Amino acid sequence: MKKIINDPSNVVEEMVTGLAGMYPQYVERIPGTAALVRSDKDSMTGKVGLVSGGGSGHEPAHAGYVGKGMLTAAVCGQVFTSPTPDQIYEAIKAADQGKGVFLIVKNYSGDVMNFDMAKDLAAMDDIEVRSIVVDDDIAVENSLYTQGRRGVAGTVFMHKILGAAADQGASLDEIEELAKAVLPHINTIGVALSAATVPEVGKPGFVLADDEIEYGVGIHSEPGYRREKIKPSKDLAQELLSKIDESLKLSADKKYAILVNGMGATPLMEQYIFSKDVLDWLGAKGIKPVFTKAGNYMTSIDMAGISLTVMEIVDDKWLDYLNYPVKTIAW
Amino acid sequence: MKKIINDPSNVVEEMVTGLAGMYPQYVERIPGTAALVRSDKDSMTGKVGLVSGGGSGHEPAHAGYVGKGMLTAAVCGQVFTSPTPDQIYEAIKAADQGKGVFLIVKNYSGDVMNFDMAKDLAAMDDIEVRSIVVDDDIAVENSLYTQGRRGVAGTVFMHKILGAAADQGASLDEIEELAKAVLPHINTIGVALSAATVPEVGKPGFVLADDEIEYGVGIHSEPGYRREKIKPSKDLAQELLSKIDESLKLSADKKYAILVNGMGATPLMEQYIFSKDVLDWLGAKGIKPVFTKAGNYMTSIDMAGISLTVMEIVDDKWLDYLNYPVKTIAW
Amino acid sequence: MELTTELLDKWMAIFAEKIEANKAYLSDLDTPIGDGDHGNNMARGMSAVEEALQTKKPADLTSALKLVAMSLISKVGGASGPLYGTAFLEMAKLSNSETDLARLTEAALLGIKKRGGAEPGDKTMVDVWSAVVPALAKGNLTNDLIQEAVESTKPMQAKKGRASYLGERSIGHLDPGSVSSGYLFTALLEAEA
Amino acid sequence: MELTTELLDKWMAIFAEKIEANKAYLSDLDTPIGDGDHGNNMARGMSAVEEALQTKKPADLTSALKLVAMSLISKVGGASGPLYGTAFLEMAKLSNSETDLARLTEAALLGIKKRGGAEPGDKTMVDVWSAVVPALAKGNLTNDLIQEAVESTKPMQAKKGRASYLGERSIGHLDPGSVSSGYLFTALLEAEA
Ligand SMILES: Nc1ncnc2c1ncn2[C@@H]1O[C@H](COP(=O)(O)OP(=O)(O)O)[C@@H](O)[C@H]1O
Ligand SMILES: Nc1ncnc2c1ncn2[C@@H]1O[C@H](COP(=O)(O)OP(=O)(O)O)[C@@H](O)[C@H]1O
Ligand SMILES: [Mg+2]
Ligand SMILES: [Mg+2]
Ligand SMILES: [Mg+2]
Ligand SMILES: [Mg+2]
Repeated sequence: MKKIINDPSNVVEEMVTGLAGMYPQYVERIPGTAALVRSDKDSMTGKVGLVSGGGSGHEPAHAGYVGKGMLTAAVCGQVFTSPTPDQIYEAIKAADQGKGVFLIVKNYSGDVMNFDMAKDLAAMDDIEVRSIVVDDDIAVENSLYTQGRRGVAGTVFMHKILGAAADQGASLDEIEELAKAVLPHINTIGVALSAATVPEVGKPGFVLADDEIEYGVGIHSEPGYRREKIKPSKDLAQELLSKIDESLKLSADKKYAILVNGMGATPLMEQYIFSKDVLDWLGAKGIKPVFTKAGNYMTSIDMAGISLTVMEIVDDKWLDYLNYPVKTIAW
Repeated sequence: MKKIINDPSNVVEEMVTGLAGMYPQYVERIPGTAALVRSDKDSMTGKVGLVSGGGSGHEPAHAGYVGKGMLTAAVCGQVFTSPTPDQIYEAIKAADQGKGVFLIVKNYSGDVMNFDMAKDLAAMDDIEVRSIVVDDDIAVENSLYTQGRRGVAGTVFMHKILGAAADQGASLDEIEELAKAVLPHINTIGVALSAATVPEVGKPGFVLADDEIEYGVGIHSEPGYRREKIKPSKDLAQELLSKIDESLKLSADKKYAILVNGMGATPLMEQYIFSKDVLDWLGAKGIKPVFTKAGNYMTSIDMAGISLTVMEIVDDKWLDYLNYPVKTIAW
Repeated sequence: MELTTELLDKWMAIFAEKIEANKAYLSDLDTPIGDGDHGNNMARGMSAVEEALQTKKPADLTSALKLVAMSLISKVGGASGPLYGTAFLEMAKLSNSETDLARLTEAALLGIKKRGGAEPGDKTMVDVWSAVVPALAKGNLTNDLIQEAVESTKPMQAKKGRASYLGERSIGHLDPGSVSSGYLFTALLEAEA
Repeated sequence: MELTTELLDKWMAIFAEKIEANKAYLSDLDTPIGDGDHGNNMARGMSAVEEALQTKKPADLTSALKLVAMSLISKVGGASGPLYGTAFLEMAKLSNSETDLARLTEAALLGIKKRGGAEPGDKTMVDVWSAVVPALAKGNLTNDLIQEAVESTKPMQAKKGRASYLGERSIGHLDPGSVSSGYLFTALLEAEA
């Protein structure tokens, strides 16, 4: 493991300090926690608070999305480990402006339970808290008999849309309704060229041969659904899009937003080439997405790979929310 | 080589198509070229045009900085190869609004000569063109007897400052004067954990052992000044900062802007940890930078490593320029 | 059998020892079907529990249970933190009116099931807890029974937690949370002895 | 000796052949002291030159030289593109009034020096050009002289171009641009023969 770090067991603490030190105009650390809240307190007044977070290692998620028009606070757990309820609870308190707080949680048992417990703690303070559990990763079969789909890069669209609505004064009820409406229309699926190395573990979560890739890998290097020889970008796009097509039934009559997401070690050059292949595939179906974005938005430390998120824009308001201006580090 | 590409000899063409396809609100391709110009033509009216570019592989540079408040156009050469004068010339013509065009060139013999030739071509059209050659990489000894220092990540500060000035209506003379004033105050130096792999070459420019790093490597994997065992982030920060200190004579009485730049495969987690160490080192000297930023701004394809840019803010106006709002993909 | 602060202290001390001694083993179990951190998570939590009990010296059983719960909740993270935390929090809540271990662990198990939504057979710590709790009530809890419950998770296919992503590939591995829960109850037997 | 469109056509055809045949070798030379692309750069450029000459069939020497220049300028990129391009552009400019090869290459060399700022001894193509040009004037250009000039770059320390970043480590390697310039002039000798 070759990393620019000091102590593998202290990476989150140092990272949060560095982040807060570099971007004081956007975020400030909540004392005694690894949670960050907006510096621009005026932008919070009278608004529903939006809190997200999860294990660290997904930078710029989630702290990079804290700021006017997007998240109110973000909680950084240990690497690939859910933050604890006390930390989430502090973020909820910091985000609350008397209008209630909405939690955006990715669907991992740890995250779901820790955020739930934080909700219980906040309830004792009479802070009204609601939440959505994002499960956009269609690589995992959705089933009542498993943990269900994982929450991955599509979560960032949720942050953006709810953030814009909250900034425009939506109530907690409205935010919850919006979140529920949007959720089933976000689909993500990814492919890995290499796995992430958690600093404390010191070696990658799995090893792929020099010419191998794995489809459907999660953002913690969870195993995917198929391993095979590396293919041209076009074929990768085709594979991921056809999975999404099965699920969303892509159609030229509908509007879509696209997020091409780098996993941490994948250069923008590759992301843009892959983007072209995605746009070409969609174009051949007569689809011209109304919103597009490519970059590192929900990473997996130093994993090489890419994920593709497609969201159907059922209501034009959602597009306005995606385009609504924000002041964040990373959107 | 494991990359998400199709044809190694066609990466630039496909990348430019993908980029323009994903970000039509910011950039549009100049027909027949691999150059991109602002989509927002209104923002160009009556202003000096700013054109930059160079070999591809440094994404988001340079096209990611095209937009209101920053560059007017950017030219994408082949990977790590200067663009040709005809392409630069087209970008100059697209950028020209009758107020002249200013070129921001990184100090590589190829870039300098090709941009110079483009200047000659533009002169025949009576377009007034001036330029600055950025040479911020202090890893290379500055000398009259060599090509001199290379242009690296500090170039992005030049884009930002001149872009803000141009947007505020500065004349070509004023831009040139500003560029010359700023240049000597930008210092950059980097460290590599691994070299970049040019798709057409198929193997990394050099190979470092699993526990080796190299100081002073350029953004095309040019050799650096010392190879040694990997050190804690703190020590890397100390090494790079002391080199910059020798050159800039850092002092608590002065104001500084800081850019921590990831080389392409280095996760933000590491960049933020390194940032903390940089801020700590400066803090111990009584220096609190007035502008700070960390992320992938001037990359070297899939190189792992980091560079540190320190710019002395001699005139408070420069800080205003750095903070001036822009509409770009990547600033 | 009745839970007292003395018994709880002893219980937690022995549990902490077992976790510390088997930290690497627990993380290894979590590697093929999880993310390889269960041992570290539990060790971090139990050393916090021990420190809290020793420095704060809670006056009564309820505060002691609450302290254990809060230490686990704030230090373990992941899935096991809120589950173990909930278990002790439920015991704390009930301990005002009830100190019988069978009743307390019943409440704990209910809490775990509610928090995580797992049922017996889902290859989680619930498999161990739901074998142990009735045995405690009947007064016939033995090491063998605990061991059997732990081993029973091996052939199961996971339906909850990280291991459920693996589908059939989760079969043939012990569930790490069941193994740590096994330690919890053997520690109880040793503390009682 | 006089440059005619016929001679230029022949010269360029032979030069293009040599470049194509030695593409990998030129890139290999560019690897230890450069970025390993000189062969590819030149091959891309010369195949564009050949295509342009064959499809556009320029009517006079000046247009032919200009076409060669513009093809190199727009296809080679890097450092060698503008240098070779400038060389032919300078010849084109002068060719209105002058067709003597010695005078034309003199102008080309001046252009190269002005464009790149290199002097003899800097380990660049200027070393070959500045040995060849006076020999052309004196009418005593030979393959040996060209070869000697190319070889002379080996012990030099680079002062210009990418190789100059290496400082002393550039010593002991042939300069790739000098080798390709060597091909240019041996191609000229063959075309004249
Ligand atoms: N929904 C659930 N209900 C009950 N137990 C669960 C559930 N999810 C996970 N577990 C238990 O937690 C254990 C894993 O804990 P740990 O590795 O510490 O957390 P994480 O999976 O977040 O890394 C599993 O072995 C299982 O026994
Ligand atoms: N300033 C200069 N003046 C003259 N020749 C130069 C100069 N810089 C580079 N060269 C020549 O160009 C050659 C390298 O060309 P090439 O590899 O195609 O370009 P790049 O260095 O941009 O990759 C060198 O071997 C040298 O002969
Ligand atoms: Mg975990
Ligand atoms: Mg080159
Ligand atoms: Mg685990
Ligand atoms: Mg070269």
